[in-house]
This record gives sequence, C-alpha cells and structure tokens, in this order.
Amino acid sequence: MTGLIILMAFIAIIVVAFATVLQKSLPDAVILFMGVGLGSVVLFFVFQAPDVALTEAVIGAGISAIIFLMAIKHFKEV
Amino acid sequence: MSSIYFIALPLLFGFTTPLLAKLGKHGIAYVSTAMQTLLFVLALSLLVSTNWHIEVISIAPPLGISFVLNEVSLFFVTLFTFLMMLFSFYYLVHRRTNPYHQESKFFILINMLLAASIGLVLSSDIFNIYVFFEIAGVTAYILSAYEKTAKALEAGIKYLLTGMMASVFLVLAITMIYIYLGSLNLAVLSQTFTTLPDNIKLLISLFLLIGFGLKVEIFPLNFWVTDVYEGSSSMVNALFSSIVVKAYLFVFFHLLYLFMPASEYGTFLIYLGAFSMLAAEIVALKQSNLKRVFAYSSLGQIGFIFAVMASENANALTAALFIILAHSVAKMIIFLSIASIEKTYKSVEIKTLKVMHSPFIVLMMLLAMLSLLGIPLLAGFVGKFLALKDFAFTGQYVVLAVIIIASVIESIYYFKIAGNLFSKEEKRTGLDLSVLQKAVFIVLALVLVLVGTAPWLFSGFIHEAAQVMLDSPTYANMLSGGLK
Amino acid sequence: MNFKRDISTRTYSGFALSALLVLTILNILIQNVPSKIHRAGETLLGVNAQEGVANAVTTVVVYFRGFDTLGEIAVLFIAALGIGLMLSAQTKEADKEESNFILQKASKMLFPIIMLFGVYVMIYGHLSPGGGFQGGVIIASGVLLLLISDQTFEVPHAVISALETFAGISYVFIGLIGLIVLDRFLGNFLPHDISEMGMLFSGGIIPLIYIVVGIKVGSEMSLIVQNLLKRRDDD
Amino acid sequence: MIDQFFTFLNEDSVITAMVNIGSMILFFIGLFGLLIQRHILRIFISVSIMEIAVFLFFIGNTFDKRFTAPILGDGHTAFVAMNDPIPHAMILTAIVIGMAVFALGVSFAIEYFKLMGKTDINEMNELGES
Repeated sequence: MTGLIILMAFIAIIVVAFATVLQKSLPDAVILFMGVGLGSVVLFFVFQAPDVALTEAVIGAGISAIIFLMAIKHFKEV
Repeated sequence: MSSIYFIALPLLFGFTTPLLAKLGKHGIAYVSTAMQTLLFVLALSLLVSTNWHIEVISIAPPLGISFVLNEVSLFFVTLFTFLMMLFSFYYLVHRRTNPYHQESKFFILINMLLAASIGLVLSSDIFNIYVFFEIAGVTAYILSAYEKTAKALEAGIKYLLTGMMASVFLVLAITMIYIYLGSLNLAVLSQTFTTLPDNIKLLISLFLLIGFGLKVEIFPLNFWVTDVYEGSSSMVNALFSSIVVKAYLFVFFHLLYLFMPASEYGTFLIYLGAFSMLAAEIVALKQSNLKRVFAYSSLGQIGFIFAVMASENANALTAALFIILAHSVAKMIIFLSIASIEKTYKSVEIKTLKVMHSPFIVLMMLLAMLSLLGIPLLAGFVGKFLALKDFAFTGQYVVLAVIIIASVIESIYYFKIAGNLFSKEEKRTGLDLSVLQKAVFIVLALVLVLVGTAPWLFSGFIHEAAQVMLDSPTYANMLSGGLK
Repeated sequence: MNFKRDISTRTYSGFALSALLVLTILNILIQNVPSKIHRAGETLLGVNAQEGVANAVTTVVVYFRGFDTLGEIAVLFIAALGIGLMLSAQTKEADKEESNFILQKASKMLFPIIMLFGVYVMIYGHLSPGGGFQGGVIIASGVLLLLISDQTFEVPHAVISALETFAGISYVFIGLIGLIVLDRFLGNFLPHDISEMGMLFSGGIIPLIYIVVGIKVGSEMSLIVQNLLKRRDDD
Repeated sequence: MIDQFFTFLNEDSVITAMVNIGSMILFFIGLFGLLIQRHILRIFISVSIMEIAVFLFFIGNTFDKRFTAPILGDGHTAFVAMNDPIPHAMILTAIVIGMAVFALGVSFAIEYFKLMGKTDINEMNELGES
C-alpha cells in the first residue's frame, strides 16, 4: 500500500509541477505551486515524518503561496 | 573561556536592539562598537594562550554540534573581530554626516554578519555550517540592497538569486552526505568520506563546489560578484571583501582538506584559481568605475588565494594565510577610502581621483595598492613571495607564469589609478576626515607595514595555524575525543 | 519571428542542459543504492529518552541540534527586518474597498479558534507532531485572516516588538544559563525525569524553548505578512 | 496480477528507486523552469520546486516503511523501531529558512518593481558596463 501511495503521489506532484512551470498565468501558477506543496505533504506523511508534513502544510503550501499572491497583487497583474 | 560568546553576544545584541533603541540616538552605535571591541580583546586574550578548545552544545561531538577553537580558527576570529571593530569606529564618525536610514537595523545586520562569519569558521557540523551560510547570505543580501536605489535593489536581487541556487545545491550535498555516511559531524565525515564509491564522491564534491563556489567567487561562478559590488555601498563592500569571502574561503578549504586530503582534484583547483586570477585582472583593465575595478581586483586576489590554498602543503598555506591577512586589511583601507570619496564627491569614477585633494587618502590608497601588488616591506609581499617560492619548489611553472603575468596586468591598472591620484589638474576642496577616522586608517596601515617589515613576529603563529589546518587526523581525534 | 526563435532556443537548451545534469545524477544514484548503515539519528533515538520528551523530533530540533534552531530564528529575524526595511513606506489609510460581510463576521469568529489551535500546537510540541514553528505560523495565518477581512486592523507594533525581543533574548539566555550551570551551551538544567515522559510538564527546558521559538516565529511571521499586505503603491 | 504489482511496489529497493526517480524528475522540472523563466516570481517558484525535490529525496531515502514516526504514543512506549529524527529536524530547519529567503526576495522584487516597473530579470541591467 505504501508503495502505491508513493507512486501515485509522485505522479501527481510531477504533473502539477510541470503545469506550474509551463502555466501562462501567474496567479494560476501560484495555485498550482500550492498543489505541489500539498502533494509533498502527503508524501512526507507516508514517509513517517508528521512534523515535516505539518510544517510543509503551513509554510510550504500556506504562507509562501500567500506571499506570492500578495506580491502578484503588488505587481498589478491579477 | 568559551568560544560561544563570539557568536552568542552578536546574536544577543541583534535580539535586544529594540530595547537598546530606547537608549537614545547614539546608544546602539556605542553599544555595538563596545561589544565588538570586547570581542576583539577576548580574541586577543585567547591568542596568548592558544590550545585546542572544543565547545560542546547540548551533547558531545559525534552526535551534536560543537565549536572548535584552534590556532587557525582563532586566526580568522581575531582577523574578523579586528576588522569589524575598526569598521565600527570608522562608521561612528561616518554616520554623523551620512547615516543609513533606520540605522539600528544596519547595526543588527553587521553584527549578525560578524556572528555568521565567526560561526562558519568555528562550527564543526556540516548542517550547522549551512545554517551560518544562510545567516551570512541573508544578511549580505539585505546589506547590498540597503540603500533601496534601483542599483542597490538589483544587486540585492542578483545576490539573492545566486545565493538561493547555492543553498539548494549545498542542501543537496549535505543530504547526500547524510544518506551515504550517516553523520553530519566533520570528524566522522573526515574518516569515512574516503570510503565512498568514486562516483558518489564526485557528485557530492561537485555539489559542494557549486554551493560554496558561488560564494567563494571562483571563476565560472563569479559572474554576479562585480554587479553586487557596484550596486552596494562602499562601506558594505569593505565588509564583503575583507570578512565574508574570507570566511567562505576558509570553510571551503577546511572541508576540502578534511574530506579529500591530497586528492587528484588539487591540481585542477590550482589551475582554476590561477586562471580565475588572470581572467579577473584582464577584465579589470577596462573598468572605469572604482568599485568595479577593486571588485575585479578582489576576484583576482581570491583566485590567487584559491590557487595557493589548493596546493595543500604547510608552506603554501602559511603563504595563503599571510595573503588573506594582507588582502583583508588592504581592501578595508581601499573600500573605506572609496566610501569617503563617494561621500564627498558623489562619484566613484576613476576620473574623480584627479580632482580629489587629500594627501592622506592618497597615501593610504597608494600604500594599500602597493601592498596588494606585493612590494617589499609591505604585508602583501610576504605572502606573495612565499607563495611564488612554493610554486617554484613544487614545479608548478605554468601556474607561476600565469600568476606573474596576472600581477603585471594588475600593476598596470594600479598605476593608472595612481596616475589619476597624482594628476596635476586643479584640485577641489579636500576630504574632511576626523581624527578617529584617520586613526583607523593609520592602524590598518601600521598592520600592513608591521607585517611587511617584521613578518617573523607573525610567522610562528601563522605557520602553526597552517599546520593545524592541514592536520585533519588531529582535528578528527580532538573532536571525537570531545576534549575540554 | 526572431523573438520566437530566441524563446524556443532558450527552452530547448534549458531542457537539454537540465535533463543532462539530472540524468547523470540519477544514473549515479541508481548505481549506488545506500546500504543500511548506522546513522547518527539512531544513536540519538537511544539517548532521547534521557531528556524525557515523547517527540524525538522536538528533542533533536530544539536540543541536540539547538544551535541550528537558534540560527534559523536569526535568519527569520533578519528576513523580517529586511522586509520591514524594504516595505517600510507604508501608508496608514485604509483600503477603500471593503471585504464582504460574511468574511468579516466569519473571520472574527474563526480568529480565536485559530489562535487556540496555534497555541495548542505550540505547547504540545514535545508530545505530538507540531511545535513552535508550526504553531507560530498558524498564529500568523490567523493574523493574516484578520488583516484580510478588516482593512483597518493593524498588528500592534509595540506588542509584537516586545514579544520578539523577549523571545530572542530568552532563547540565548536559556542557552547561557545552561553554559553556566552545566558547562555546555543549551544544557538541560531543569528537571527532566523519564517517569514524567508524556506529561505536559516534562522534558526540562525543551518545551520552554519551543514555546519561545513559537512566540518568535509567530511575531516575525505576523510582521512579514503585515508588511507585505499593507504596502500600498504611492503613485 | 494486481497483487503482485502491489507487492513489487512495496519492496524497499523499488521504493528507493521511486523516490530517487521521482524527486530527481521534480528537481529537473525546477531546474528547467529556472533556466527558461524570466519573470522573477516564476524563478522563485522554480527554485521552491527544486527545494521540495531535495527535501523529498532526503526524507524518502532515510525512511524505512517498517518503522514508525519518531514519536511515542499509539502503543509505542520505547524509542525503538522508529525512523531517524535527524532528517526531519534538518528539513524542518531548511523549510523555514527557505521560506524566509523567498519572502525577502519577494520584497526586493516588489520594491524594484515600484522603482523601475520591471519584473523580467533579463531587463534588470542597471549595473555593469554600459
């Protein structure tokens, strides 16, 4: 079961990450980047690292995406 | 006496600044300078009674973090605290007419920079080195962007982007080290690193080279340096050139000697350094901006130090430590002079020197440039002479030739600058330097002259430091023994 | 046309270059599968019980590798300082557009719950997953919610400044007391009996440090978020 | 057939291989993005992806699926058969540091945009020989 989750999560992350890099619209790219963070949260949880998963959830997927969105607001590109 | 104070006190200063700000307008400046003086006195007092001191944090070495104070780290700690103290004294006067905005933050930043540089030198845990690497990095990005002009911000962004790349590769290297060797302690790693399969070793050293190479400013990875120097203020450049880079250089070669003693990469690194020097000096010829000229000159000198340190024997390393001492002091003089020139004439073009009227600054800059060139009776000569002698003895004639050619090129643009200094054009009003600022310059110049005329005063200690730095088995034994 | 060709050259060469590097790395990695070796962490797990903390990650983060955490707090502190320096020219006037009614009311109700959750995560850091960093960031996200919903809301600057100063100083002082009492920086000088493991008051200085870290992280993050959000373009 | 596939996926060597390949592909995506992007925020995002790849690579390589998380509770009363806590601590530190640096970079970018109105790093050429 562990192996299957790891495989699925990696495939999902890689697809989303490619979409992030190739995305034309910047806000969409940031939202997709949050998706990469959430996928890695799942993986950290499977890897028996709940502390890291919690940190990545609040920081990697949460605050840093918000910081990016705020920056986009300043760049007036919404 | 504990080595932890060298890091804890600046950190504590940074954290307490909001309280100290209540002491009045000058409170922070005086407290900061007093603390740096205290640290320098502390370092001097340790110099008298040098022996190994291992400071344990929480748990004994193979498991936890510890700070190693020996001859070579003490050499760097003394150098850094000395230069930082003089910098602060200089800034005490400079700030009266030309303070940075939100000045208390500037004091926090320079003290954090000092703590991080000392931490890089003292730490014996590779992940802890990464943390100090990041503190020094973040501080340096903010310092380069401090003036918030377009140029300064661009310099900050460029510095930050390269720093981010460096840290990604450094983390990758550290994770691979932990995966394959199961430890982060330098003593353990120095014993087990050679047992790795060859290609893994190559990969890890490549990542470490990319990670540190970006900070050490070595040839293919130094594309960002001159832009950062041009964008940042001259005061900050003095710190970058004489303190931060030296800390990174030490860490890079410390890791190299520990992980791969007498490796086959040594020759490659020597050539890398020598050609780095040559390339930098050639490009420096075409520059018209003083900051850029001396940024390229720094790159050249660092390439030279890199080549000498990569030779990996005690004599060469003694030479390298002498060059580091001479270069740090000389670059401090030069960038502080440029700062005072910039303050008065609002320009850093070489042409500005023609209209400058200040025999004192002319004398100081001339002294520093002659020392960088390696003229006898000045500090630069000792290191350069020893290094060239060592290259000749070990038969590295190509490197010897490259370095001599580079030095000749270096002398050309120094003479160009000197020509501008002595130009007969009409002189405008002179620079006003206070007594304290002049004293700072004179102390720095005295160090140059003293090291140059009486190198035997220092050579005993420096030679010992060089031997200690090369002696990785002793380092490993001391560290794993947890000697107190 | 020329521009397009330029873009595609850049794309292809970037693709080829990064693919080459990564394939080399991958090739080497797959040839050398790491063998089961004894890692330092397993030894640390063994001695972990002596500190009387149920969460071994917490022990490692704030105690065995405590200096990393101090450095990390310093990085966060400097970054917050730098952001404050960069974006300092704030205008105090409120944004003209009001956020909608539901967001305003809901955030007022949610804020205490988020704070409570953050404090819980912070205080139970030595017993369950979580701790100072996570709790601090959760608190900061609660502050962010208030900032978004209520345009007139400002983080009380004096309070935050006092909190971060207090937290920073206490961390270094706890370390220095350890240096004086036990002759090593960050020594665990408070009672940490193994029999108390799993209780709220256990582990000596470890939960204390993590709470201090939480306060520091929470205040720094709130400052960062406020500075980034409240910045208005002057023109 | 499907059961065999599941057991195959659960083998240690296969998990390690998946972690290595997966995280390196992610690293490649980040590096690729870094090389082709020119907008400063997109570059930050690409470097973030690279960092996530490194973290996954590290945690994935040091974990053992037979062991539990290094926390007591749920019937575990001793620190045995647990995963290594040091990687977790290191990654915790690295995540926070990475976030701090990004926030700082974003603030530089905002300030630069306000002064010059540019977000493309190729157009940032105030410095250098003109």
